Amino acid sequence: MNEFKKLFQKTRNWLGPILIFTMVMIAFPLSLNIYSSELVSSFESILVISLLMTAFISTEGIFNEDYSDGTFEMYISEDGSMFQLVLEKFCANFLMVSLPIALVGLSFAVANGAILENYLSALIGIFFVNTILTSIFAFGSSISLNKGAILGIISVLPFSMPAVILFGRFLDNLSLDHISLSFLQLLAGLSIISFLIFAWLSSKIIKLHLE
Amino acid sequence: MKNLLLPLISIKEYISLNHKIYPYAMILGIALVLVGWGMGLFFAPIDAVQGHSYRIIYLHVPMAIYSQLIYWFMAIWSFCFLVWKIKIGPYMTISAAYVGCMVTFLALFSGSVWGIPTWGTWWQWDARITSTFILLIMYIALLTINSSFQNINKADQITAWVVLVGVINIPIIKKSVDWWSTLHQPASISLSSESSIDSSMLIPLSISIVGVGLFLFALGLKVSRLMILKREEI
Amino acid sequence: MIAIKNLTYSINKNTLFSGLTFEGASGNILQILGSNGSGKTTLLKILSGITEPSKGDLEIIGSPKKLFLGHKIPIKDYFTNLQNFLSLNPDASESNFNQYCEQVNLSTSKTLLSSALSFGQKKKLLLSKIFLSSYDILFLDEPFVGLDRETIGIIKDRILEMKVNGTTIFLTSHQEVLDGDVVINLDSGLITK
Amino acid sequence: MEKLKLQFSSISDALMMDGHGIYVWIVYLVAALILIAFSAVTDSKLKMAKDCE
Repeated sequence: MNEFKKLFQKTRNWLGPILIFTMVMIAFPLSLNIYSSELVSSFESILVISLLMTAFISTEGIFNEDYSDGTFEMYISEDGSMFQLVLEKFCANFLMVSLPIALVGLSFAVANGAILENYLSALIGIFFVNTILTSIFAFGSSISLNKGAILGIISVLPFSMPAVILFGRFLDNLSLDHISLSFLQLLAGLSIISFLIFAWLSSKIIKLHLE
Repeated sequence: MKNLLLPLISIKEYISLNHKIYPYAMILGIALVLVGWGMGLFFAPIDAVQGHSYRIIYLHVPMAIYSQLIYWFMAIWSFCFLVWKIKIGPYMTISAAYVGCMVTFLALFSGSVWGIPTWGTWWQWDARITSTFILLIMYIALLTINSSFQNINKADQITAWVVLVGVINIPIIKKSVDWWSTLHQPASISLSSESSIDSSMLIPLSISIVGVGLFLFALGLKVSRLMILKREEI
Repeated sequence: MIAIKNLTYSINKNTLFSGLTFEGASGNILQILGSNGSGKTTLLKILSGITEPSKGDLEIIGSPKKLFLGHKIPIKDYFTNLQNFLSLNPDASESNFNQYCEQVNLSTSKTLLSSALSFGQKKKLLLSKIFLSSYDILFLDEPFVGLDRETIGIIKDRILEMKVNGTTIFLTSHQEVLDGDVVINLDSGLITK
Repeated sequence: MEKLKLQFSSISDALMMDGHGIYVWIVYLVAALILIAFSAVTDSKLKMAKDCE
C-alpha cells in the first residue's frame, strides 16, 4: 500500500506519462490528412511506439528516489524482501499508469476507427502489453540506477522487441476480428511471467547497486 | 582432475595456460583462414545462380555462426560466474563480448553487401537479419553496461545477469521475428542454400569456419589477457 | 551474537580493510573509528547485510531484529510529517507521533509536508525508529551529525537504555559522545576493549 | 572435389569476377582490415599495460 501512496503523491510520475501518451495520440492525426486512409493503417504503429515510449518514461525513475535517500538500505537491513518491494512498485505502476494508458489508447483507437468491435479485448490486450513493456523497462531502470536513463534503454530495448511484435500481431488480428480467447490468455501469461521475472531480476540488480 | 580445473579458479594458472595456447591458436587460425579464403576466392567453382558474388559465403557464414556461438559462450561463463563465483568468468564474458560485437558487425556487413548483387537491396526485413541486428545491439549494450560502473565487481555481476536474460531472449526474439516476417511477406529468400551445397564448396567453407573460429579464439585470449593485466595484480 | 572473522573488503585493486576479526556481544557498544574514506560506512553496511564482503565470514547467531540507519535520510518530501512517521513505524499511531515530538522537542505540525523540515528535524523524525521499537542489533552511521546538543543527549540516553536491554550497537561517529566497549580502528586495524 | 581448380585466367579477371568483384573484394578487405586492426589495437594496449606494470 505504501508504494501506491508514494506513487500517488508524485503526480508527475504517473500523470506525466499519461499526458505524454495523450499528447502523442492527439498529435499523430494532425500530421496526416484527416481524410486519408493512412489514419487507420498507421495508427497501430503509432500506438505501439507511444506505448514503448511511455513505458520507458513511467519507469525511468522508478527506483531512483528510494535508492538515493537510503530507503532501500534501511529496508534491507530490517530483513525486508527486496523482491516484494519491487513487486509492489510494479503493481502500483500497472494500476496508476498502464491502466489509464490502456483506456486512453482504446478511446483513441475507437475514435480513429482502428478498432470497431471487441473493445474489451482491445483494452485487455493494450493493458497486458503495457505491463510487459513496463516490467522490461523497469528492469532497465534498475540497471541504470544513478547512471542516467540511456544505459537502461539500450540494455533492455532488444528485450522489448518480441513484445512489440506480439502487439502488432494482436492489433492485426483485432482489426480482422480474429481475436481469440487463447491470444488474450497468451498475453496474460506472458505479462505475468515477465512481471515476476523482471521484478526478481530488478531486485537482484538493486541489491548489487547498494554495495 | 583438480589440476585440470585449476585455471578456472586461479588467474595465474589461467594466464600461463593462455600464454601456452595463444601462439598455436593464432598461427593455426591465420593459416587456415588464408587457406580457406584462398580456396574459396580462387578455386571453388562458381555458383550457378548467384555467380561469383556467392564467394562472400566463406566470410559471411563463419561470422554468422560465431556471432551466435559467442553469445552462448558468454552465457555459460556468466552462469558459472554467478553460481560458482569462478574468477575468470567475467574476463571470458567481456573479452568474448568484444570479439562478438566485431563478428556480428562483420556478419551484418558482409550480408548487406552480398545482398546488393543478389537481392538488389542491402537490407531485407528477414528474420535472421533482424535478429542478428538485435544481437549486435545487445553486444554493444553489454559492453556499455560493463564499462559504466566504477566498481568492477558490480559491473561484472550486472553484466552477467543481463547476459543471462539475453540468452533466454535470443530464441524468443528469433521466433517472434520469424513469426512477424513470415506473416508479412513470403519467405522467398533464404540466406544460403546449405542443403544443396557441393563438396567442392563445402571444403573451403568448413576450413574457413574452423580457421575463423581459431583466430577469434586467439583474439579472445589476447583481450582477456589485456583485461586481466589491467584489473588484477599478478 | 555477531561474529566476524578475517573480514576483507576491497573495491577493484583498492583494499579498504583486511583481516578484521571481532565479536559483538549483546549489550555492547562497538565504536568504529577511522579517517575519511577508511571504510566505516562500508563496514557497517557489510555487518548489516547490505553489502557482501570480498573475503571472510560474517556469522550472525539466530535471527535478530536489525536496523541500519545511514547518513542518507529516507524521509519523503512529498509526504506529511505524520505520513512519514507512519511509514517509518508501521505499528505506531498518531498519538505516538505527538508523544515523540514532545520527547525530542520536534516542533512541527503533523499535516505539514516534510519538505519544510530542516536536516536536523528530518534526522529527528528518522530516529523515531529507535525510540518506538527495540532492536537486537543496531547500526548507526554518524547518528549525531546535524543534531543540537540537547537532542544528542536524549539520543545518547536512548542508546544507553537499549544497551542495558541487550542491544548490540555499532556506531561510527566523529563526535566523541559515547564510549564504546569495543573500539575498532580501521586506520590501524587495531581492536581494543 | 575435382571441381576445385583455379577459376580465373588472369589477375584482372580475379579482380573483376564478372562484375561481382567489387562486392566480394570490399567485404574481404573490410573484414581483414577490421580483424587486423582489432588484433593490433589489443597488442599495442597489451604493450602499454605491460609497460605500466
